Parts: sequence; C-alpha cells; structure tokens
Amino acid sequence: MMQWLAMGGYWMYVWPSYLLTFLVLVLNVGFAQRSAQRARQEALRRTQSAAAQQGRS
Amino acid sequence: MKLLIGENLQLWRGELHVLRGLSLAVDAGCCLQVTGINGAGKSSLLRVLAGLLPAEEGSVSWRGIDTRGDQHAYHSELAWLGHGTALKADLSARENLRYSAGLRRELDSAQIDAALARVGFAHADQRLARQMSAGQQRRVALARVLLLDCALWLLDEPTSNLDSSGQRMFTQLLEAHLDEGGLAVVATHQPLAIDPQRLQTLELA
Amino acid sequence: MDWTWFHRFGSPPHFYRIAGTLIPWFAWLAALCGLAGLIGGLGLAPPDYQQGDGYRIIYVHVPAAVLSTMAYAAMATAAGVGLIWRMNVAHAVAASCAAIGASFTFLALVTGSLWGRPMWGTYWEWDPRLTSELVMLFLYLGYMGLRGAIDDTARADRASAVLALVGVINLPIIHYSVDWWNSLHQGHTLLKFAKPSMPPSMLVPLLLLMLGFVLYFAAIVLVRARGEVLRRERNARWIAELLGAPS
Amino acid sequence: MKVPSAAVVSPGKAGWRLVQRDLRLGFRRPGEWLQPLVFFLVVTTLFPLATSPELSRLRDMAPGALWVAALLSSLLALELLFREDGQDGTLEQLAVSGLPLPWLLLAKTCVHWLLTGLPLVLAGPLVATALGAPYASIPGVFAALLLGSSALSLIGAVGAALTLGLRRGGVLLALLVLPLAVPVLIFGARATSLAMAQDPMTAPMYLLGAIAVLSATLAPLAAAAAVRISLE
Repeated sequence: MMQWLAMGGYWMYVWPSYLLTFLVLVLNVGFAQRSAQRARQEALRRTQSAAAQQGRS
Repeated sequence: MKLLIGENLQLWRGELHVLRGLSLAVDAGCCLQVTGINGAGKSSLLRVLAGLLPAEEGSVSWRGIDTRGDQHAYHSELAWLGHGTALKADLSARENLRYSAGLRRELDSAQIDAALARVGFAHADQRLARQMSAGQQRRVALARVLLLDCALWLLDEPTSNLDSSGQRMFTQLLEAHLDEGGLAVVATHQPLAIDPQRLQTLELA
Repeated sequence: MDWTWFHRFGSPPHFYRIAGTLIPWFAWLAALCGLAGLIGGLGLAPPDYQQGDGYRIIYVHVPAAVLSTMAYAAMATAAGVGLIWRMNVAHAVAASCAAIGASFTFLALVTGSLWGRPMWGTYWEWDPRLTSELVMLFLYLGYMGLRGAIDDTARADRASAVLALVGVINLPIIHYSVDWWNSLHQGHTLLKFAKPSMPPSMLVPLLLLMLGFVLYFAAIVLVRARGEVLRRERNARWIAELLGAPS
Repeated sequence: MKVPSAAVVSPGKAGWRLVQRDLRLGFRRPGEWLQPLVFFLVVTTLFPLATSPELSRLRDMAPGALWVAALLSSLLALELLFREDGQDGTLEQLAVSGLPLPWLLLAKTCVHWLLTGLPLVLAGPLVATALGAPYASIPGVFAALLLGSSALSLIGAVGAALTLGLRRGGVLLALLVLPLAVPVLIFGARATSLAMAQDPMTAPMYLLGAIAVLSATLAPLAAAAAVRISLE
C-alpha cells in the first residue's frame, strides 16, 4: 500500500493532480446545481408575480 | 392587402412585457400615429418595425413578404429617423446629407439645397453639425428623410426640439409624402395636425 | 429527413423534461466509467519504462485537455444553432458549456505543468499543447467576460454566439501557429506522447476515463441548461405546472 | 405608390462614398488618429530603457517588441472605429440603409487602417533600425507589418463591434481580440526576425497573407452580425 502511494517517487505530482481533478469535478457539480436552483426560484417568483398581475388586471 | 403589416408582435424589455401581441396595418397614403406615455414602448415598436430590434414573437411584413426574410428589399424602401439625428458632428449640413442620403441616392447639390430649403434650413450655412442648435439638427435630419424619397417613413418623435414653425413644416412634409402615396408610422407626444381620414392612432398603454 | 425532432427538442418544456430524464443516466454512466478508468489507470496499468509512475497523470490530464477543446466545440455549435435558428434552448446550452469548459482548460493546464515538472524540470515549459490550452483559456475568459458585460440575456446570447463562432474558426489556426512557432525554436519536445503506441492495459483506462469525462460534461451541461432555459422562458404557464411540484 | 425619383446608388459606390466621408472626418480631427502612432513610438522606446542600450542585445528582442507594440496600438485605435458612429446614430442608419452592412463595415475598417494602421507600418522600419535592425531589412519589416496590421485591424473590427455600446468595453475588447491575434503575432514576429537576419521570409509571409485574406473575407461578416446585435 505505502509503495503504491509513493507512485515510484512521483507522489508529489500525481496525487495533487488527482486531488485537483476531484476538486474541479465537485465544484462544477456544486456550481451547476446552485445556478439551476437559483434559476428555478427566480422563474417560480416570476410566475407568482405574473399570476398575481393577471389576477389584478 | 395593406403594405405594412405587423402581426402579434411580442417583446419583453427585461421583466417588462412591452409589446403584448400587438398588430397593426398601414396602407399607402396613410399615417399611423403611435402615442403613449414615456416608456410605453413607442420606440421599441418603431425599432421592431424597422428591423433593428427583432420581436421575440410575431412578424413584420412589407408588401406581403416577411421582412426578416429579405431585409435588403424592405430597407431600401425605408427612411428611418431615430431619437438621434444621425449627423456627424464635424460635417456641415450639406456634407452630412451628401454622405448619408448620398450613400443611397444619386444627389446633386441643387437637390440637397432644395431639401434644406424645404425644411427651413439656410443651405448656405456652412456651420458644422456640432455648432447647430438641436432644432436645426432635427431639420437637417428631416431633409435626409426627404432626400431618401422612400415609400415608408418610420419616425421616432421627429418633431422633438422643433419650434412651432418647424412643427408646421413637418406636418406639410408629411402631408406631401402621403399625397405622393407614401406611408408613415410616427411616434409622437402631441397629436399630428393632418387630415384625420389619413390618420390612424395606436395608443400604447 | 424529418426535422420535427429538432424543433421539438428546441421547445423549452420538452427540452426541460428530456434533460431531466437524461441527467441521471449520464451521471451514473460517467461515475461508472470514471471509476473503472481510475482503478485501471492507478492500479492495474504497469508503470511506464521511461517515466515510471509519473505518467499516471495522463489519466486526468488527457481527458481534461480533450474535454476543454470538445466543450468549446460544443459551445460554438450550440451558439451557431441558436444564432441561425433563433433557438433559445441552444443559447441556453451554449451558456452552460462555458464555465465547465474553462474549468477543464484550467485543469488541463495545471495537470500538464505538474506532469511536466518531473519530465522537463520546470513547472512551465512552453510546450505547444500547453500554450494552445493557455490561449484557449483566454478565449473562454473573453467569452464569459463578454457575456457578463451585457445585461440583456437575448443580446448577450447573440453577441457571445458570434464570438464563439469566431473563436472556433480561430482555434485550429491558433493551434497550428503555436505548433509552428514551437517547432521553430526547439526541436520537437521530448514528450512526444503517441497515444496509439500505448499498450492496451494503459490505453483502456484512458479511453474509459475520457468517456467518463464526456458523460460527466453532458450531465453538468444539461443541469445548467435546465436553469438557463427557465431564465430565458417567457410564458409562465408551463413553468408553473412543472415547478409547482418541485422536481 | 411612391417610388424614389433619384437613381439608387450601387453598394460599390456607396462604400466608396463612406470611405470619402471617413477620410474627410479623419482629416478634420488629425489628433485623434495620430495617438496610436505616438503610443507605438513610446512603447518601443520603453524596451531599450527597460533592457540595455547596446544594439546587439536589442536586436534579438526587436521583432517581439515591434509586434507587441504594433498589436497594442492597433488595439487602442479600435476605439475610433465604431464608437462614435454608434453613439450619434449613423451606424444605425447604415444598418437600415438596405446596403450590405458587411461591405460598408469593410469600407470603414479600410479607412480606419489607412488612418491608424498605415502610420504604424511606415514607422515600423524606422523603429526596427532604432532597435538594431540592419538597413537592408527595412523592406522585409515593412512588408510584414503591412500584412499583419491589416489583419489586426480586421480582427479588431469584430471585437470593436462586439463591445460596441458597453460601458467598460476597453479592457474587454483587449481580452477578446488578443487571443485571436496570436497567429498574426507569431507569423509577423517570425517574418520580421527573418527579415532582420536577411534570411528568406517567404514561409511566414505566406501564412500571414493567408490570415489577412481570411480576415478580410470573414471578419466583415462577423462584424456586421455583431453590429446588428449591438444596435438592438
């Protein structure tokens, strides 16, 4: 196990790369969902205000 | 079949639903006057008709053909006057006309001077546009519309900055244009003092 | 050729629903391929005779680099479709590709330089591929900058679409000119990595990871695109129905 | 139905008249289009100050300095291309004139190049010799800059059209145009360094010429689309 972790002495380059990749993948998922969520809320708010407007006029 | 037809024009400006399925039709010899409070969408409607601003839904057709298909033919019969007078500040009235109307029509200086005379601008006046008053600039812009000699006029508040004699001048120009079988859509605040038979009004709420 | 599927796909509610069903599939398949590739790449593949275990960075670097270019191509295609057929859904997809494309370009750059460190002795070596990636990153930043500078969504969509199309035409020219420039000043870099010559035990994990990254990219783009479609949608009826019951 | 009495102007002649208009405007305000040239001279004098006065050391840096300075000054000059026409409404008139907008924008870009690009091309060899280039290399440097600066103006026109009417368009314009100008920079600088070494420079010149022709055909189309979008 330790020998595998050492990556033939290149662990200093291999593991940071994989860590960064994992980070970028997770961040993308997070940001994508947040942007979609925010858009859903905005759209919902817009529909309620539009419905209210129709109700009034 | 009316010459200029707008069908079910829909337009949003951000959250504001500016054009709500608006339709209009204008025929030769008629003028459609578009009125409404500031921000009611008069300018947006004019820009949609001119093809500068694509409507999100609906269509504008000229001579029965959708203008989005062949804009070239439509625009070659259109004289457009927006809020700005579209004059270059460093050119004189004559030069401005030679390099704007002159781009589309073969004009000699006599025709340019005649047009300037019709709009009440002393053609001999060599002042640059930057040195003219707003009213004078507006008159030169109207001279350009005259020189283009197009069938369709789309004018956005053409009488702004014009004094009373200027507004009378504009009314005469419009009447002459309609007499020749032209048509116009004009966005204004004050009602146009022209023959009511030839005038349709569209109020934008 | 029956084009109705194209126009149906272009209608927002339809797209919203299809995307909703596709996302889980893409996500799970991506995870599966990714995991298999990782196990293969990190565990099973033999060390390289020349670079030892250091070469295992390619299992993240190459997919990221491939994805960064593919994302730009996808963005430009969606932008072109949106501009020509005036389809808001296509603009929504184009808008969704930018952020993830830029992040993959950045990832490719960093993993590339990390991989270069043991090989070249420096973190940044003007290797033609890395330099092209860097210029592409600036293209992405330019695209996102232009989108950010225009408030009106419709205008931002169309203006950035023109930029994406101009960019995609320039990408091969930039790539060629950078290669040409690099080949002038130094001989070919010692890192000529001819993929096909890799033994299958090394190659299979790479292909799996690439497929995983592509599926991941599709899933993320669809997630974002569903939101972007809502932002561009005007008639509120279908949104109320759909969002009434939170999906 | 009303039909215009005066004859309709052909697009070719309309383009030529637009060139005349912009030239006349340019001569009325010479200060404006000379600024990029002054900027070019200032930037190229910074290089020796930043490194060393010895010509031998300057020589191998001269092509890079020359082309980076040319790129930045043509970038600065792009402000003059559409901004004023966009603000005073003349660009809008061109868009609804029924004349082909790409052709008109090509005419405007040519005048913009004549007024801001050509001075750089003329000053280029001068600056090159100041940075240690042998006299014999002047024609080569001149030819490379001629092709390169025209390509830069055309590519820049697309960027200027895209950022038309944006509040802080300047920096964004640079961010949009510089990546697209990388090939011109690479081939231009290479052609100049070959010229300075009196070696044959046909290869980079062909590539530079290809980019210039590609830009001349595609850039006006993209710029016209971008202008119509910016006028919305």
